[in-house]
Amino acid sequence: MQDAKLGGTPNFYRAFLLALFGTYIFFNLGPIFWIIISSLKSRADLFAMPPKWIFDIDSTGYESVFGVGAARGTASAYGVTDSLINSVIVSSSGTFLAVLLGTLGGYVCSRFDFRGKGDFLFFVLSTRMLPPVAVLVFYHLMFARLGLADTKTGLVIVAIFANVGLATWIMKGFFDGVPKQVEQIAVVSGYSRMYAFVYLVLPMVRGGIAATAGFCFIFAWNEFAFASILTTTQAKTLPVKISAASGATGIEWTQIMSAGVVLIIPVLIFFYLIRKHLLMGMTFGILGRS
Amino acid sequence: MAKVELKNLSVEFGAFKAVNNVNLTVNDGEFVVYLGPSGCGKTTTLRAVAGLQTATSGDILFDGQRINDQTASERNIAMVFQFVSLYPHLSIAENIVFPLKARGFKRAEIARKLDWVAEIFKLGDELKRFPGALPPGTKQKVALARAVVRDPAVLLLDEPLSAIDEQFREEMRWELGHLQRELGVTTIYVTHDQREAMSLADRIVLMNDSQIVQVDEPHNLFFNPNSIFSGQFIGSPSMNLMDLKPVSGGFRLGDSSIVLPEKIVPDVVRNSAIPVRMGVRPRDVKLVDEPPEFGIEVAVEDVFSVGRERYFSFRVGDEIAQGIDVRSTSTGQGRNVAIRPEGLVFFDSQTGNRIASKGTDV
Amino acid sequence: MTLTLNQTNKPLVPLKKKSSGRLMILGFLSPTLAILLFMVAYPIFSLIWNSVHQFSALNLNQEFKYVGLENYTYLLSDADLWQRFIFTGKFVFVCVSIQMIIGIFVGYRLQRSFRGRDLIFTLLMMPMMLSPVVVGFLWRYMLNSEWGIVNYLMSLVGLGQVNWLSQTTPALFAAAAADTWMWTPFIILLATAAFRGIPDTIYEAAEVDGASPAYVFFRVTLPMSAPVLFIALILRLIDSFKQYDLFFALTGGGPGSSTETVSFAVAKRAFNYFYTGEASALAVILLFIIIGLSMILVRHLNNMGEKN
Amino acid sequence: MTNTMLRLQGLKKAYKGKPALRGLDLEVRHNEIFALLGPTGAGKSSTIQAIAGLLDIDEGDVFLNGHNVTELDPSSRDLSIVFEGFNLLPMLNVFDNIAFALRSPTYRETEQEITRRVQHTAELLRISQHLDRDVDTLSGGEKQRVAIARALVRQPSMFLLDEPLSSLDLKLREGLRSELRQIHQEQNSTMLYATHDYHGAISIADRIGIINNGRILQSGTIEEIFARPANAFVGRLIGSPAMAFFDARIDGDELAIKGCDQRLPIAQFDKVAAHGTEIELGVWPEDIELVNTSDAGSNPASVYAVDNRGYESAAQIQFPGGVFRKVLADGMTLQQGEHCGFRLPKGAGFLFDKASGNRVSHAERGI
Repeated sequence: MQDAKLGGTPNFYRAFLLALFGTYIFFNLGPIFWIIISSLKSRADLFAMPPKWIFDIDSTGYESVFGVGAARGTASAYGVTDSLINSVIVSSSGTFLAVLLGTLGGYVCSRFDFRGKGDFLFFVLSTRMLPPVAVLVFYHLMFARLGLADTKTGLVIVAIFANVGLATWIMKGFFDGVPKQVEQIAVVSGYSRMYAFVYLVLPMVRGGIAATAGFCFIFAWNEFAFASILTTTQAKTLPVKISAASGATGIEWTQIMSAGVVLIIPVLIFFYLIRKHLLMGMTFGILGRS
Repeated sequence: MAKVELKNLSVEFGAFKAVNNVNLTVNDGEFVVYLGPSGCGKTTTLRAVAGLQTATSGDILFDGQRINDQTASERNIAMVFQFVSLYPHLSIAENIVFPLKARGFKRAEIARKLDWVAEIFKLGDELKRFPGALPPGTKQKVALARAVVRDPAVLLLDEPLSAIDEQFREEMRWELGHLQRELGVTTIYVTHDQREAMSLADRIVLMNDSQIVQVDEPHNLFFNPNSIFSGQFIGSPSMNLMDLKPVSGGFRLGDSSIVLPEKIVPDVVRNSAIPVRMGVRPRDVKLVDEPPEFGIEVAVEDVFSVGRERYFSFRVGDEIAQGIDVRSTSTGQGRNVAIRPEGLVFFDSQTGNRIASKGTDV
Repeated sequence: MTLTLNQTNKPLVPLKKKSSGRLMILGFLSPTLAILLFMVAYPIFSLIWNSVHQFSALNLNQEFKYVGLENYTYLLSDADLWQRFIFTGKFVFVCVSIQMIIGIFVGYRLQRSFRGRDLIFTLLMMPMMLSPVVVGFLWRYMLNSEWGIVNYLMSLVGLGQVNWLSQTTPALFAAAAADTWMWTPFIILLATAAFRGIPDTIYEAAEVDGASPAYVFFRVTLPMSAPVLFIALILRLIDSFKQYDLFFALTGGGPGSSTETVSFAVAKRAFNYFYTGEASALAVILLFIIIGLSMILVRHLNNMGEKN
Repeated sequence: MTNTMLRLQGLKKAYKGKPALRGLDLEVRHNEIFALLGPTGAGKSSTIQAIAGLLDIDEGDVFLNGHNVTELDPSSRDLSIVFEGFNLLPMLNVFDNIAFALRSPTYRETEQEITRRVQHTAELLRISQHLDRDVDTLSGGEKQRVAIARALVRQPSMFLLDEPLSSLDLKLREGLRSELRQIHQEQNSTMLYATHDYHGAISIADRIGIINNGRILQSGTIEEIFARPANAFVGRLIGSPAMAFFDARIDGDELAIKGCDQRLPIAQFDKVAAHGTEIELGVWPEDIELVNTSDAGSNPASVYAVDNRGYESAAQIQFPGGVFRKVLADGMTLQQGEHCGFRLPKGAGFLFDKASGNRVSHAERGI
């Protein structure tokens, strides 16, 4: 970090750079602020031109999203709760299993040099790179044949496959941060290697496991492509439910805005919890911890 | 070349006083070494002179001119850092001329200076290679070349040899000593290794707890320490220290039963009431056959060799003392040990400061 | 065999044969391998097998005719498909170049510490965390030519009204704007990591050498962060090439089919027209492009691993 | 029960094609402190890891107290290890760190026995007052003392110390080294001490093994090494200042030395195995005599640099054939650039083959 005083750059040049930087911050933060505001507007205010800054809060959007209050039992009850529950179940169980597998795989890849380790890591990393639509062409057939179509178990398997690669690489990054001497000291002192892994190394990467779980949950929670094609009614997740709102009859904007906010709130909470390990999460732990 | 003066220099990080009211003058062309244990403020002082650390109070003068407000690049200083600070993506030659290019020197000037430095540092085909492929010793040599190439007013070195293998360290020490004398640039060198300080410095600034303890030439610092800290920090193996308790007819060593004759102690110590702690270097403690004029009888506990020198150790009360003598070949009771009187120094055990020594007065 | 090692014949030490860790390696990796074989290897081989056949998912038990490379030749001769590749290429080029420039600039600005920097940095990272579907709808709402806020703000600063979603080129830039909004933070993150990876002593050495900030940026900071920035570039290329969710919500592929990416083309053939054989062939082509890009990434990661 | 505690035979190990150990043979006797001295990357750490069983070696055998333990798991080799940097488990406090091994299935003791031994060892290393502190609040010196205490408390058959002190200040290093020596006497244990620091090695070890690119060049007491350096590399590593080298060639029954007028009779070198190959003469600096330029048989030279160390001073002498360093006799002072002469002693000196570095002359030399 350059903290020491730097040679002066001309003032107007510096002001121009500051203005550019400010514009970007507005461009970045504005839209999130805008969706939260819009989700509280009535239908009329949504389409007002010029856009309204001060308006009276209107909860019709959220009522129809949860099928409560004025919208209970009526046609406009859009009822997002069951897809919300599906999303929670699929994301959390998928994350738990992906992190479990990722922790085991990450440890072995961090500690041992074995034939085929490079190929395994590439194979695991490639799961993150695969275009969902391409593999879906076959999943569509496979899931139907195996009776997994439109089932939560099917989506959980997809969630594990989609996130185990990320979890393995991030956990490998965290395990690389634990000095190898920890196990060496334990083994020379008469303990078994498994003891060292469970009782010494794992407690030292508790933060890493939490961060990995955070990332996997966010990606599983936001997943749309697989869910939209592999589910019809029973296992529909929230993102798929929202996309259905833009059906033939035009777009129900109040419902989309409210449902959209419901979708991003948990993500923002999780994101805040794991912000310290952001770099690890987004770069598969390659660029170390900062 | 420049004369560097520090006047009541202090550097504080919140409540912690890293440098506490330091006053020092480094003359033009002099090689001064800041020596002291980790965390004594020596590196912070160096960084303040370099301009990488703003001084909380006090003045830093180059040739009488106050430069506190100048940034590091305006101060015409050059610095070699502890962990090699070469640009990994530039070749050795590009690394060396980087400061010249950055300040817009002309191409011909740059080429001329590069040849001059390459010749001094005997850098042949390494010039085309990249830092990553070179051993730490050569890398620091290149860092030194980069510092010297723009003949700075002051050359600053922050423990440049501590990250290098022992073998190359001695090699680089010789190279550095020779180079500095040949170029005559004012140099300030920071280290915790007292061997480096003794072999390189015109004058050593011994620091502890953010303050200067003693400033002197290596020879004087070795033979005339001004405090217990100075006596113990300089010299390897470190000085033996024993309490002197006045008893009838002489002084008892620590809580042992050994009594030294009165005349071994100078008069100013003898009639002062303060408790005294005596220091003697292992080199001044020899084994002799018959009881010497100034000597004691002890049981030699351990005998071992350090290189070509033979060490023996014996117990005085509960403290262990050491001597160096070619004849120390076996342990055993009732051995006579002679102490060279001129080597004795006496300290006030409360303040740790020096009282007059036998030979010269403080 | 019992062993007393120390002459003071301490209690005998129980002897255990050295386990070379092979058991642990197999045990820990097998579940992951199982998932990957079932969900990656098996599907890819099946796709390749299907891509040389003519059939439809609607009536599987009927004809499953072997047609060799016919599907591929048909696809490669389809003019509209080439349009899809060109559009996707244009989209990737526009997005990645804008995002790299803004990302590096903002990353560099964020390197100098000022009050609230860490808070701003965290807030700026939020967009890439959101579901592309929500982002798509949000930008569709903001870019609406009648009541969209974007046109309103542009009119405030005197720029004309743009019909964002109903013309081809504006739709491309609308999608690029949404993608840039979502993924520039990723470049900012990696740029910051790259700049922070450079030790302070290098900056101090450059300052002591009298280099101006601009000279340090172009001669030291950028060259030294090149490896990490290259990784950021490759990751963005891969992600933007396979973009589907954002387009689904933002333009639905419209106007007409002008903003349909390659992923759209695959989805349309597989799940609208159910030409499953042909869709499998296109899927295989898309897979090989992505795996090719991933190989460049991994090879680069390995030699970066060696360096530090 | 042979008197050797550890014997390594033909150890070979390569990491991805890069050889770290190239057929290493080593013997360490009971109750001995053996120093493994060599530059960074010479294979010290690989050797220690191989002895502890933490490294799967490609070839060779490890014998502990006469038993072949090559295939034995590290947990049953009854060794303890102290590393250079990381040693203490952060989740345990000082007491539990020291008692760590005594609670393992292999070396389990009763809790009273553990408390007794931990307190005794903590007193020995003067860290009794830190027993319930957290590990990360300790200073560098204190951490290494705790690591040494943990290694001691189990009274293993052998201690392996891999550069345990090189990250500490010079003063701390000297203090801990002499304490290690005392502990070694009281515990009659066997210690293997790996270091790249010549002063560290000679001030602690009974015998020294010089290691370079994966092979032991020579092992013996410091006197044996001074008397019969097996290789030019040993000469360059040992001694402060190290051995002086002069290019030379055999001319009839005399040795011609590059850059010197003086010639030495071949007979003084006993049998000389090399003929026709490039050789160099190695002389311990203490044996070179500095004289005035006018003295008989003196070779002309000049002072390249001066290094006064307080109690003694040394000079780097430059002559047409090269450069060497020498500690000046008491009272003798030289200035940089001053002219002087030097004489090579009749008795001392060794001939080395320039290419392999191996010694080719067989003259003995007592100190």
